[in-house]
Amino acid sequence: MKTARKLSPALLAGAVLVSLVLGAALLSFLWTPYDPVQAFPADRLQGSSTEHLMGTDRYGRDVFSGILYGARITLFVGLVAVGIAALIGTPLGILAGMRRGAVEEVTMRGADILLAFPALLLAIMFGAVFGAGTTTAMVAIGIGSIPGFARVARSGTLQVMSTEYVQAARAASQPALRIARRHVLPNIAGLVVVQCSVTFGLAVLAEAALSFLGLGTPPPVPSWGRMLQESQQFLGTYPSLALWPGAAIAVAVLGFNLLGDGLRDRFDPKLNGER
Amino acid sequence: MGIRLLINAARFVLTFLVATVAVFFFMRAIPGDPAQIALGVNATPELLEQTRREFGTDRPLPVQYFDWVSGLLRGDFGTSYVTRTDISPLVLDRLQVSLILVGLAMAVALLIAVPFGTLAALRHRKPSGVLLSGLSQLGVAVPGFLAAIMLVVVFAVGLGWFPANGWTPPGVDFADFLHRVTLPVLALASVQGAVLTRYVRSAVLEVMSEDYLRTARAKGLGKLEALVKHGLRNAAVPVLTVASVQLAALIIGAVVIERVFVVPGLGSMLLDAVGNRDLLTVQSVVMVLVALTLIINLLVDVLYTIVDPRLRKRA
Amino acid sequence: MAGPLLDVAGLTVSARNRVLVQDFGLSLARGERVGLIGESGSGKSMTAAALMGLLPEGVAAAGSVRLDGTAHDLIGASDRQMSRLRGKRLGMVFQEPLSALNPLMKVGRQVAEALTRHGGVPGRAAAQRSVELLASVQLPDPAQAAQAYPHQLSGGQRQRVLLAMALANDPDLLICDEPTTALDVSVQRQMLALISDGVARRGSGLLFITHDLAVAASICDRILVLRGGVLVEQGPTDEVFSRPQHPYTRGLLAASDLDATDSNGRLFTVASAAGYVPAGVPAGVPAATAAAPSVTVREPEQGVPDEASAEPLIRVRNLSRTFRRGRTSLFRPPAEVHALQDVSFDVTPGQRFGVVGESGSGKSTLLRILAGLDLPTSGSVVVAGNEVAGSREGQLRQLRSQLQIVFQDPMGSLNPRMRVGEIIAEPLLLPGTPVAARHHGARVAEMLDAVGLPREAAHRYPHQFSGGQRQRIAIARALICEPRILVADEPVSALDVSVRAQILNLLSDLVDKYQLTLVFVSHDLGVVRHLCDTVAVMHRGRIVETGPTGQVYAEPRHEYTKTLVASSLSLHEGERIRAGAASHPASF
Amino acid sequence: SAGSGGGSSDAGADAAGQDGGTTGVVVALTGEPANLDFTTTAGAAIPQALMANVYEGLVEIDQDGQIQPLLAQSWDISEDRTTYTFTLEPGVMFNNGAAFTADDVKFSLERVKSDWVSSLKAKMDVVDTVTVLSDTEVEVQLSRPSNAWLFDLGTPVGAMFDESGVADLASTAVGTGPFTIESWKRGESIGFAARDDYWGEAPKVQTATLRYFADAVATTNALRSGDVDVVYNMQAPELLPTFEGDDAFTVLEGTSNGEIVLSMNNARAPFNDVRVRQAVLHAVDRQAVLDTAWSGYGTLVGAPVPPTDPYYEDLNNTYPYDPDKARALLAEAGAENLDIAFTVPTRPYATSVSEIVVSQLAEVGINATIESAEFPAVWLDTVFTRHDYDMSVVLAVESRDVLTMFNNPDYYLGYDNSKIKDAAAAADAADEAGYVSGMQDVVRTINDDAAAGVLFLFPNIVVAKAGVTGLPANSVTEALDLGAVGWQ
Ligand SMILES: Nc1ncnc2c1ncn2[C@@H]1O[C@H](COP(=O)(O)OP(=O)(O)OP(=O)(O)O)[C@@H](O)[C@H]1O
Ligand SMILES: Nc1ncnc2c1ncn2[C@@H]1O[C@H](COP(=O)(O)OP(=O)(O)OP(=O)(O)O)[C@@H](O)[C@H]1O
Ligand SMILES: [Mg+2]
Ligand SMILES: [Mg+2]
Repeated sequence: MKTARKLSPALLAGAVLVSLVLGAALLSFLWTPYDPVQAFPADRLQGSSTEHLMGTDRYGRDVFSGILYGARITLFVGLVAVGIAALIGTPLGILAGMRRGAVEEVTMRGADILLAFPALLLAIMFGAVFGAGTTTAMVAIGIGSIPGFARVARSGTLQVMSTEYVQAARAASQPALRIARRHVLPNIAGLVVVQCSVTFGLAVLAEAALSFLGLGTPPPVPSWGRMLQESQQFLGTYPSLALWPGAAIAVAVLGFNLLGDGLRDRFDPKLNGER
Repeated sequence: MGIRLLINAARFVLTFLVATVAVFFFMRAIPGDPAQIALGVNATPELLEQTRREFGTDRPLPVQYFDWVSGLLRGDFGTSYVTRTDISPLVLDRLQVSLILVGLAMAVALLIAVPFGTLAALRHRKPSGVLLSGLSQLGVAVPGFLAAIMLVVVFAVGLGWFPANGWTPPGVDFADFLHRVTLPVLALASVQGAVLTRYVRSAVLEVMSEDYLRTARAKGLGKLEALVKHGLRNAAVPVLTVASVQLAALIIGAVVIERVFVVPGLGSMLLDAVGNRDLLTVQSVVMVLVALTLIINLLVDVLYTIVDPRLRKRA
Repeated sequence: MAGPLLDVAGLTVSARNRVLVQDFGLSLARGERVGLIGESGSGKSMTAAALMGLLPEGVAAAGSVRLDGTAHDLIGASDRQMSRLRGKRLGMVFQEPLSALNPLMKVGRQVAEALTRHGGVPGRAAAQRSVELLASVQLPDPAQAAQAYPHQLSGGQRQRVLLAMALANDPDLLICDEPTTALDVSVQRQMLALISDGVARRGSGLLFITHDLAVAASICDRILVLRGGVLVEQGPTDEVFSRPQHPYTRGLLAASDLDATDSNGRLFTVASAAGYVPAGVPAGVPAATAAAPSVTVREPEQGVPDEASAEPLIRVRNLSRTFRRGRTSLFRPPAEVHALQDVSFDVTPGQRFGVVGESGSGKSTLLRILAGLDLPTSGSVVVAGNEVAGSREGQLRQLRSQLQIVFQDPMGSLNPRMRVGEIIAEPLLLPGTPVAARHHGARVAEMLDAVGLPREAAHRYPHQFSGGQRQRIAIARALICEPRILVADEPVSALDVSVRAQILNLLSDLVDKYQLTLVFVSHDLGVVRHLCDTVAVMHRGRIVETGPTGQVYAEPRHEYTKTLVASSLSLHEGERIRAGAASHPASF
Repeated sequence: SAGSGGGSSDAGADAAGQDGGTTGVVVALTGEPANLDFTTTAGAAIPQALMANVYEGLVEIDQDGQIQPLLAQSWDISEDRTTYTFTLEPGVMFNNGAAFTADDVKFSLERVKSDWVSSLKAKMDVVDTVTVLSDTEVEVQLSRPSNAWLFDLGTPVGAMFDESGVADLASTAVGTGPFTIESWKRGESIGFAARDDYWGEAPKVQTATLRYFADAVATTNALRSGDVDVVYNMQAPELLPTFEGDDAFTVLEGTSNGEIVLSMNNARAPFNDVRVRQAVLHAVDRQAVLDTAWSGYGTLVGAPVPPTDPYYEDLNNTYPYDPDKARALLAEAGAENLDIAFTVPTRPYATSVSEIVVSQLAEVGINATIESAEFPAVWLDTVFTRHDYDMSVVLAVESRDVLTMFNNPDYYLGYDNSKIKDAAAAADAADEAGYVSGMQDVVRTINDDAAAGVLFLFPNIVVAKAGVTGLPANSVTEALDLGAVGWQ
């Protein structure tokens, strides 16, 4: 039973990768090899060396320090955006799927409008009202990702609601909230988890794109997305500039995806036979 | 039947109108004066005044709104501040391009995602399955523009098999269209396919241990075959949902790909229009998107009940 | 070459940390019909699944299974090799018909697939043939039924679809896992005849799993008794049933006798069977005649509800429910199924209202409407003072807090992601239940005891249980909060006789203690007779007869009731039938 | 395939790339014209495409910044430098078949005042009257002498229009230039076809196509894959090293008019103190900025005057990189540990520049916080219109724009022009020599006041297939003159 559950390799790998990112973020509060912001033009565009583990960028800044520091921003952006989207979108979707009729109509059409609404406009609007910056960008991204969650949650809910175990619960007069929590949510959790991990990756990259439009993390604060974006032009000459932030993003996204997969599979009792 | 249609149409129009209000006032709330941008640096107050009058942005907001909406309902999107021409043909041209691009890409993405996701689920314990899902995760982790640039570098610059960029409408020269559309479609599809793969895997895992698959196998179907013939349809609803969300989001979201491959799609049009505060154009594009999204999602809701007859509402 | 058709030796099935079946052996000749009986959860289904190579994930088999004409051992054969046998030479009817059908594929296609699969039949012919097959399993209007999705069919109809599927290719070995649990007695008889006919005609082998000893007696030449995963007894049917060697077998026989009670007036279970004295030993005694005494035992208690009958707890008037099935063609209107037509009856508090009837006659539909899960097309249903028809979810709340339902399909009604303990405890979460949160665990354990499940079952998930065990989980959930009304749809159909007796005893206790009002659907006339004071007989969506149980059984008035009572099987009768298998009585 | 131009059919270009026998050229650009009407729409994209190719002026500015005759064969300037008499080329036709005459000159010059919606129109304010003397002679009376005016005639305000061709300027262009617009695919390309009735030297190619790209990487990819022949005004110098060593390509590094201006709000603290501004200029290592932000391509200039301007002089040494001096100046001004906001428009050059500048300012104790401002919308609003900024950076592309920037206290720089106002007017009215020396004085004054920093002059980088000839390396006005472009 509860003893000695075997961790799935995906879960384990995911946990390791995510803790790597988390570790980097935490470490950056205490220590980075160099100031991640300060430019040293004389040292620009160096390859990896003992001095600069990952080399330096066009400003002569230490890429490794940037990666450490950027972990903070990346984690922050990804988690908050996903958090906003999932915490608002999923309940709305479940609500729409459970209460069909007017409630469904209003939430889903609202979601449709929001879905059609380019996140860029949201970001500009938020930037105008609250001032551009990391927080604004991730709130805009988060809100922009709500419809995805709502639709995914709703479709899952519709299917769950047609099962007999939900009917049994309804027949037993279980309140809707409890049905949502105990029956619907666990059974759509797999999809929601995947949606979270996918959204995480998209959010990190969207933040970079917004930064480029002046709507995200302002320079010189390093965020992985922006480091990657800025190295675009150096792909032909200094590919390693893109490599490191690219790899960092991949590690984070991969980590959260693996973690998501692992959790998903773990919460699927049928997959694991007896535990 | 007739009444149902009417109700649906009414819902559609109502939603659409709500969206017009949202979009209109949203666009007025964001900073930036179209006249100022049209004139650029060195604008003078008099010129600004004159330009605003010309654009009609000096009128009270309700007047502007009703003017716009009444035009919209007549199918007249207004005149762009930037191009100084009718917006409708411009938007429709771009829309056509985007729909072709995104539609093809989604089709290819599904062609990638369904088999790969199914295999990844089927072999979720085996190394090959883990590899497959790992690959799809990498696909999610690779930013679209990087994928696009890689494709260009390898297949256009390196091997010279395809042009690096550009667009030909299929009606003009179909062979050239195919030639040019391949790389952007692949770039979009590889990322979207990777994303979809994850959902397919999850959805297939969900149905994999269902009893009816055992029944199918008892009839003599192989494991994979049973999954394909009986499991996929049961897994289809969430995948359909995600694909529809992606489709709606991509019509604009393909902008990165559009830029790399210089495809004149709706996304880059919107981006430019927003940059120029070409308000009427932005509003028109967004309304086209709203209409599209509504249509897509209504269709998907209908598809749900076709895929899963249990979801039919009781009359 | 005249070896047995199937030779199983040393078959062991184990889950990660438990052995489910141990050292099972069986040699089955062509034309032989072997019955596998045993306690619920004893490993019958697992054995069958192991033979088919279709064990669930996390469960593995060892040993050897040889099928005549196949070079390789079926254990350890590749999926490829097995899929060539399955459906063609090995046919199987699964235990739970409701979850065994693909919910998104029309049943006709599902049957046709079995035909086309092995190459023999081209698509069009297969569609044709599948309708014939559906007709052969007595589905009404088979052409239309072929166009129905599984959820549009009744439990018994789905079970017959599965049977049609298994029979499609005339397999050499037919494995039937409780193939008639959802069938009324008359259809059951026909299906059994169909199965044994086929076996006789083609000289194929039959492995027949059942908890119904009468059924086993009527169809099997040889009986294997499984208990706790171990074969405890086997031998020719007559011998096993007349001179059972193992105490467990003896217990089973005792428990199957619903006419016999122990000193406390309760049904025998395997545990209490020591005191059982078989009534009128071997053959020749028609069981139905012995109905009177048990009904009279109940007579005094029946008086109480009758007095209060001025205020019926459930009042159904002119209830109709019409379903539409998908169109068969674009041009014809969708077919209508009149699942309920003009049904009226009253149930008074404390009454035990039995519903019997033909498979597909609308029993489940009726219960769903009573529970407010489905809305009638017309008519009125008042339950505990609440009008069900046309009321909204919120208004149903009060009704439902007094009512619990047990569905016909136990698997589907259990949330696959909740542990059994949570599932059973769920009704306790409702406000107004007397049990404090910290006692939930204890209460769950109590209920598990009461339905004969081990306490550790609380920590496992539904899919890790056998069909009968799941059914008991559903019952435990329904009973844990001592509802005022219990609406139960075939709640004991998958239970072996001993456990069934235990459950029936439990229900009787609750009726006595809490004045539980019971609406109880069963195809098993014996069970209804034992438990219910009133019975309604349903036929084609109508109640054709109602009245006190004893009276209806003793003097059936309607033609259908007569057929029903006449087709009811008892153990001894079953043996008689098998003896004259060639000339079975066609019941209609 | 000749004549179809555009993105869809580069067959001519491809063939050209291979054997040099050649009828067309495809040029990649970034920044597409929104419409074809530069009389009402700002920005360099429209004149870049149309000036010199479709529209021509009386004069043109050559690659060295000199004024050369174009539609005017010659001109006389009166003693008081207020009356210009132009003698026009005879036999010039607009591409709509109309003849180009002195009437068109009058029409065009007067139309600037009446119909143009652009502050550029102010450049024609000095024109008093335009008198047609004959079909080929026209006299322009200025209200005061102006050296700048003749130069301006070589820029878009001097473009010659046909009276019957201005009805739909946004989508049709009627001019006297060597090309006509053959096709225009919005969002993609403009295709030109050479005119066979062109009055001057015929272009070397039959067709020329301008293809528009969203970013620089895409342009170079297109060049490498053979889709385009030339990348003009390449915006990603980081990509150049891969072309420079490659025989298949030629790289031209010309100059442009584009100065990267580090603007400081002269009108408010702390930059209303000249010492603080000077400190900033000393604190910024412009060579390092050029190296990091633009890979070392570009020209260091000390003031907003490109070397192609007649009054250019090397002022690079006024504010050498000297952090100590900067700190001293700040201390003197009492502005140690300064906190300022650095409003950076969302353009790649601005972002790159700002990151290094911030770092350098930090060294001398100026703590600049970058605030991104969406360009153009937000930047125009906050910085340009409302002057609500401390420091900003922007590329000023107009030619000869010193006075536009500094001779107007209401301009966003907020520079108090009392010291230069008269000198500037005098210089404009003086003869050519006086103009040069007068302007030099003005520029020096501005420079001494450290009114703004000019970080570097944008390069005009052109990368082309090896066989392409006649490409204008310098971008002196906005125009991209395709008239001489051809194949070896
Ligand atoms: N997936 C599983 N993992 C672990 N144990 C299981 C699993 N499925 C069933 N079991 C256990 O295996 C035992 C045998 O189950 P099986 O289904 O063979 O019983 P059965 O004899 O068919 O009973 P019934 O008559 O109730 O259907 C039961 O105790 C059950 O709890
Ligand atoms: N959703 C539905 N759509 C169409 N027809 C339906 C639907 N549900 C049930 N039916 C039909 O209604 C009739 C009554 O079904 P019901 O399930 O009530 O039968 P039942 O008496 O419970 O039978 P069984 O004993 O076999 O379970 C059947 O003929 C069935 O095919
Ligand atoms: Mg079983
Ligand atoms: Mg039923």
